[in-house]
Amino acid sequence: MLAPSAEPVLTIRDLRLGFGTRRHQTEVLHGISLHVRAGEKVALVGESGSGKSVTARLAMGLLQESPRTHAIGSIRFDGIEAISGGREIARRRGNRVAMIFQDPTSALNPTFRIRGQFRDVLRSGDRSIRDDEADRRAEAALAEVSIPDPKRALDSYAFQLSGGMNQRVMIAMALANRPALLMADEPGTALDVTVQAQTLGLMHELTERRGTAVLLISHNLGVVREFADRVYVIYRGRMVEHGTTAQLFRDPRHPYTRALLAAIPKISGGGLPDLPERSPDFDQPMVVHEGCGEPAERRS
Amino acid sequence: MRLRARALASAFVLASPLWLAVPSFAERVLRLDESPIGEIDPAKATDYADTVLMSNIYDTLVYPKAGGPGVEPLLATEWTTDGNSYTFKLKDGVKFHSGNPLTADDVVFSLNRMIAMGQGFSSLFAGRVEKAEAIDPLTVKFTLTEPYAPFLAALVRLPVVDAKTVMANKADGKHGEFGDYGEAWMSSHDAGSGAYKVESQNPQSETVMVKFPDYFLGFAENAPDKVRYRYGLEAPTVRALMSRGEHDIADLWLPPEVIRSLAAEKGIKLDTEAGGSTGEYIKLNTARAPLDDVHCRLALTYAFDYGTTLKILTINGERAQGIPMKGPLPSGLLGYDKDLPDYKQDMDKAKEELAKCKYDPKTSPIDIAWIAEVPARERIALLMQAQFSKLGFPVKVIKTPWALVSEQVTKPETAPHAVEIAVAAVTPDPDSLLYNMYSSKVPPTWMSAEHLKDAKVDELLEAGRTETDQGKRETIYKELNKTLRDLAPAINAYEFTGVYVARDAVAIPKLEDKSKQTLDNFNLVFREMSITE
Amino acid sequence: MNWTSIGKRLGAALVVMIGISMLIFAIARVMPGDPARIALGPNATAEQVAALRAERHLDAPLPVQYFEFLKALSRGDLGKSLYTNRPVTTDIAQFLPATLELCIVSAIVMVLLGLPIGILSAHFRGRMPDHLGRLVALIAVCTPAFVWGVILQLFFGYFWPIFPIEGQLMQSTPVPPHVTGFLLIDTLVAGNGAAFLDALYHLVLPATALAMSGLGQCARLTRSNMIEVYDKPYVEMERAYGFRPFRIATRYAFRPAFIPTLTILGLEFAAMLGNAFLVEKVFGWPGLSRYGVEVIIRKDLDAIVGTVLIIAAAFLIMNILVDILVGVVNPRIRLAAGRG
Amino acid sequence: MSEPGSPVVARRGGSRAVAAFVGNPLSVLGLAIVVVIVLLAVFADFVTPFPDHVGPIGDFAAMSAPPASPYMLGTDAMGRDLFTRIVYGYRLSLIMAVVVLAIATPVGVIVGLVAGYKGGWTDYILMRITDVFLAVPPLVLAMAIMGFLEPTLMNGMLAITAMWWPWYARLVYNVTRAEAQEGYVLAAETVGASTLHILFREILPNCWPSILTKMTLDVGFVILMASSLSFLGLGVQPPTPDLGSMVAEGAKYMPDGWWLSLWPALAILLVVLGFNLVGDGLREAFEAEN
Repeated sequence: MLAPSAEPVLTIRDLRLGFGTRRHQTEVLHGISLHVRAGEKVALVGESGSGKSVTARLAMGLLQESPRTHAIGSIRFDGIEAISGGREIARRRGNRVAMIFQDPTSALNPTFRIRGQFRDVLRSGDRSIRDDEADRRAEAALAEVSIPDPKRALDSYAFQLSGGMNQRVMIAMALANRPALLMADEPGTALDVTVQAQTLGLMHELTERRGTAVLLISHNLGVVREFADRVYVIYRGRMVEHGTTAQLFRDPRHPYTRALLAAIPKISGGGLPDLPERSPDFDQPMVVHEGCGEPAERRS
Repeated sequence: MRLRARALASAFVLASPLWLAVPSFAERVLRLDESPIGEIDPAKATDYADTVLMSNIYDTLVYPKAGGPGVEPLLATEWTTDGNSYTFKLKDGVKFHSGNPLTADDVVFSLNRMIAMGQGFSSLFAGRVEKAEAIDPLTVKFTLTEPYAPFLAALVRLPVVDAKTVMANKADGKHGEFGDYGEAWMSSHDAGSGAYKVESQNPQSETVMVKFPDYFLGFAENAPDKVRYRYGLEAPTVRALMSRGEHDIADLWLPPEVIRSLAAEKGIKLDTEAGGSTGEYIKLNTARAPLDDVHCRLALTYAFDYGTTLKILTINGERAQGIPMKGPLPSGLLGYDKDLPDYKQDMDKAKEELAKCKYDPKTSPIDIAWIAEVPARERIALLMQAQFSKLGFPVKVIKTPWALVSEQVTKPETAPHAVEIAVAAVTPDPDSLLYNMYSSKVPPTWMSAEHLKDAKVDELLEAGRTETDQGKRETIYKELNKTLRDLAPAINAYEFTGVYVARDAVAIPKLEDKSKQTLDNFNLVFREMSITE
Repeated sequence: MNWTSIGKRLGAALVVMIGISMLIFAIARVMPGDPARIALGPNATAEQVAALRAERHLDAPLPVQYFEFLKALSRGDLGKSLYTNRPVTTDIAQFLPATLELCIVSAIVMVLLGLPIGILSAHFRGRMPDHLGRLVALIAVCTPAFVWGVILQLFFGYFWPIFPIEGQLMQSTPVPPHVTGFLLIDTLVAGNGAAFLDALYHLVLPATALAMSGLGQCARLTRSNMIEVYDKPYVEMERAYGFRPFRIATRYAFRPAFIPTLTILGLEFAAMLGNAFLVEKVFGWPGLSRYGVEVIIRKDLDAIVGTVLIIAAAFLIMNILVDILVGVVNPRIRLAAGRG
Repeated sequence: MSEPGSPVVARRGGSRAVAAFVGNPLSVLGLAIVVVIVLLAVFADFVTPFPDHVGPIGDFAAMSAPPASPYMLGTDAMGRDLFTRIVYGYRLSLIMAVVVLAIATPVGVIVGLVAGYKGGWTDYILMRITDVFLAVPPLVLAMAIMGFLEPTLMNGMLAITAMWWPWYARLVYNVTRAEAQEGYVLAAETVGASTLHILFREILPNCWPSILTKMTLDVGFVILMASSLSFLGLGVQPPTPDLGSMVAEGAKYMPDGWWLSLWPALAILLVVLGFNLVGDGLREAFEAEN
């Protein structure tokens, strides 16, 4: 675990998000805050629909373009403010921040070979990169994720490769530009359990080696426990508990977290946990574990 | 509107892309149009466009006489007849476009070809000419099966083709040693001796002709070097091309409104072709109830609104596309009787005649066909519908394409009760008009949509054919004219007087000099025209 | 798409062609009126009519007539047109290129304008350019081709006369020697750049009028397919990896959206062959469609049968070409075929 | 329109569809256009200023008069009020569309149902026949048929119907093929329901939304097709007012008589647009319902 004193790469403060027209909005995030420090691995845990994926996408500036989303609060990433999206955050996508998806096969364009997509990924890091240089780097990146025949993989379409291979390709793409932060949105949930475990291991190893910070979004506490240094628990658009992985698993304090933990299936992975019914207890105020406060606001 | 159109026309010149500003070299091009299609094979030619093509690409022994009825020499220098046979002396030194000299053998070949192919105007000769023979290279003799006065006039419909060229281009066909008589080849090439030769032929869009410099009669000083005869242009297209100065002579079928607005533009003039040989007839089916009763027919002739019809055809104070008729014979043919009264609408007389008719109008529906190709006639058809309905007839108007009308009218059962058809004398002789329309001997065609069977009419028609004395013939045709007026097999609506819209820069002597004007359709002689810029 | 499946498609097309020939032949023969009489013209005698009836087997029962027709067809003989007095095949050979040229240029206009409108609409979904694009597309779809022809002529031929309103070339432009019959190609072969531009200039209004309905349909389809694709995970991935929105719109989202669009574009091209009838009439275009109208009005049997068969064949060939093209564009089909 | 908070309304069937339809201003605009045109057509005798101009002749003193009082849209070459004739043209167009669809839809539906459900040779033969009709551009087929028949209203409708039913056959065929494998159909088969029952009671109801949407759109497209035919001179005969022939006739007087063809042309655009907007709205509404 890195020293908690390292600078945060991502700081979200009091983020609120409404969907809908200007007059008729439904609020889905009710003022959440979180931060990820350089090289740190943070997990954001919650049921589907709790707002965890939306938070990650907002942080990357992916949702703000739509006239039907209205975000307020603050999202600071890599020294810029990204709450209203825009060019600055867009420029950082793919190189300063990257994302890994639930189903790698459907996240790759079925009508283009991997090669072309990989070139464009590399181009988001270096606009002037030549094709042969890009291909060389792509091959190296694929070799790094233990793909046996990188040239052949580059010349394949996603539907010609296995899910595990595609996941490796995704990881290679995600890390190709050496991002400061990697968003992993339920990585590999669509794959079978052993492949999922393998690729998670691979991701862990590579990010560790490069000091890449990770924000892991998951409903799977087993995975979180293996992977993360620190955990946020989110419930219906509100943070309910925040602590180090050790603190949280040893001493879950919020009723919702306790319910989640109680529902962990005995074998790691394996589908959705059997979650409890909604309970008024879950609306209790947020619990923050010792030494886990949000960093002080700093004008820069 | 007019002002704006002109301003816009000049705007067009400015807006016209540079690459189109091709400098025009000294070539004089004459551009005119007609409805499709343009047939250049003399054995198939029948229509308006075809006639113009024939007059310019080919030559005939005789040509319709300028300034009056009858014919004048063209390829023939002189002729003799004994009533039963005709002998022609040919002009020496006439050359075909191929360079071959034109001889009596070519004349014989042309006649045989036309009769053998059995299309076009072959009916003018088939069965009437017993034989044609070349007496010597410049003398040709026709022997008829019986005395036939209109034969000489019919020769304006026998273009002479170059036998050697045709035979050199024959394909396999049903005419024995003559193969297909060059039918396939002749649909896109010419074998003529006329002042212009065909450069390219597309029957649906245009025939391009160029001057034949060796033509035996020579050319006007500024005669066109090239002629583009285009087919099937829509009225607004012609109108736009004319006002942009991109067209020289418009076809005859523009609606009066369009002619009127064109006439008001600068650099555009109107010329009337009043050859007096085309009648616009509302042909009444005399073999079908209720019009098999002469009184019902007479009722319709009185109910017809002649005044409004002429008003519809009027272009301006001095020009109209029609003039009143006094009987079935138009004004330019032998037998026309200027002393007969004009037709006039008279509803009282119409009702009087209707009372004498054995049919009850209420239960006697009347079908009026309107030939789709001529839009101006819609108005007249609709006008008739309105007037005849006033007499109590249930009236239906059906827009029918010409091809279908020409087929329907051949049977009394299917022929409409009334259909407006323009019939032109195809030769400068009244026989070519009236015999085909009213003789009960002729198999039914579109010309005889009336299906008239009348002994007295038949008798007069035969007399007119066999009589060779012009004075006696005139008396016969005058009587025939009067008889037909009383029998009312058709409403003689008006005499067609075509109005050409032309650019000022183009002089058309045959139209502009009354003494040179000849039979309708034979006036567009390109070599006599001049284009001055 | 491999040879076997192309062969299968051709086989099916042949079955359909035979069906069409039977259908059109039957319709043509049951119509009222005597084709021989119409053929020979008003001045023919009864004997001539009877002779022609015998020559063309018009008195034989329908199946025999059909058999004779097929026999002639196998020799490449479609009979004789009464309208032009020439063999129907000669007419088709002369008039078809002008129609195909018009349709192909229209198809290009349709794609070049329809796709961008659809892409822009989808890209700006729910915003002003989208509303505008949808409205334009809808109006384009709802207006018959002849109305476009008349309106374009009125506005750009008369009120603001910047385009020619009829024909294929200016009268002063020399017609290039006949090589392919396609003026755009023949002018280039003749090395006459000015004539090429003139031919292109004359195509502007008719091709636009003809393209409109397909253009609208193309824009609508592209839009809806693009919107569907925009919701796919791979587009989100591409955005998350910083691909330029323009590049996503024109490349990554476009290609998958274009595959279903392409299938329909084939149909739209076929519809153009039909609508060409209207446009050629308005613009005096000397093509097969105008010929078709004339022969239909004149009940010119052989010519009608020939024209309809050729247009149906063009339609079927077009559809097969589109299938092949879809196979080329869609790697799934291409690779599957390669393996099979 | 249903209020979000009123459960009574919300529970009633189709309310979500109604809300989706009414919520789209374009659909409402389309409906307004359609309603106005239908009302005009139905009450043509009362709303047109010169109802007798529907006949052969009008005012010979005002032939081809430009738009001005009392002829607000101008007159045609026979001196007839264009507005009057356009309204009667609408009446004719709507009658044609309704009759064509009333024949084409059942024919197509039955062919599609039978072919889709029976399969085998029935399927093959019926669908190849359908293909034959679909393989000729619709306008060309209708023209060819019209060319052989007398140009009357009845024949015009016949020609258009002949080329219209295959589209319904195709549509219903595809739905039937999918539905025939569904559990409820198999269930009905096992309890021994008759084929007729299965076709019309079990499968057909599932096709209705698509059929209805298509029919609405097609009212516009039948009018478009009919006007195209009459533009080519293969439609209804004068003096019956017909929008397509009005454009064709008027086009002969361009550009001086621009009103002669421009108004009828816009009239066609308006009616087709109206039915298209309603059809699109219906489709979205049915989608919202599911």
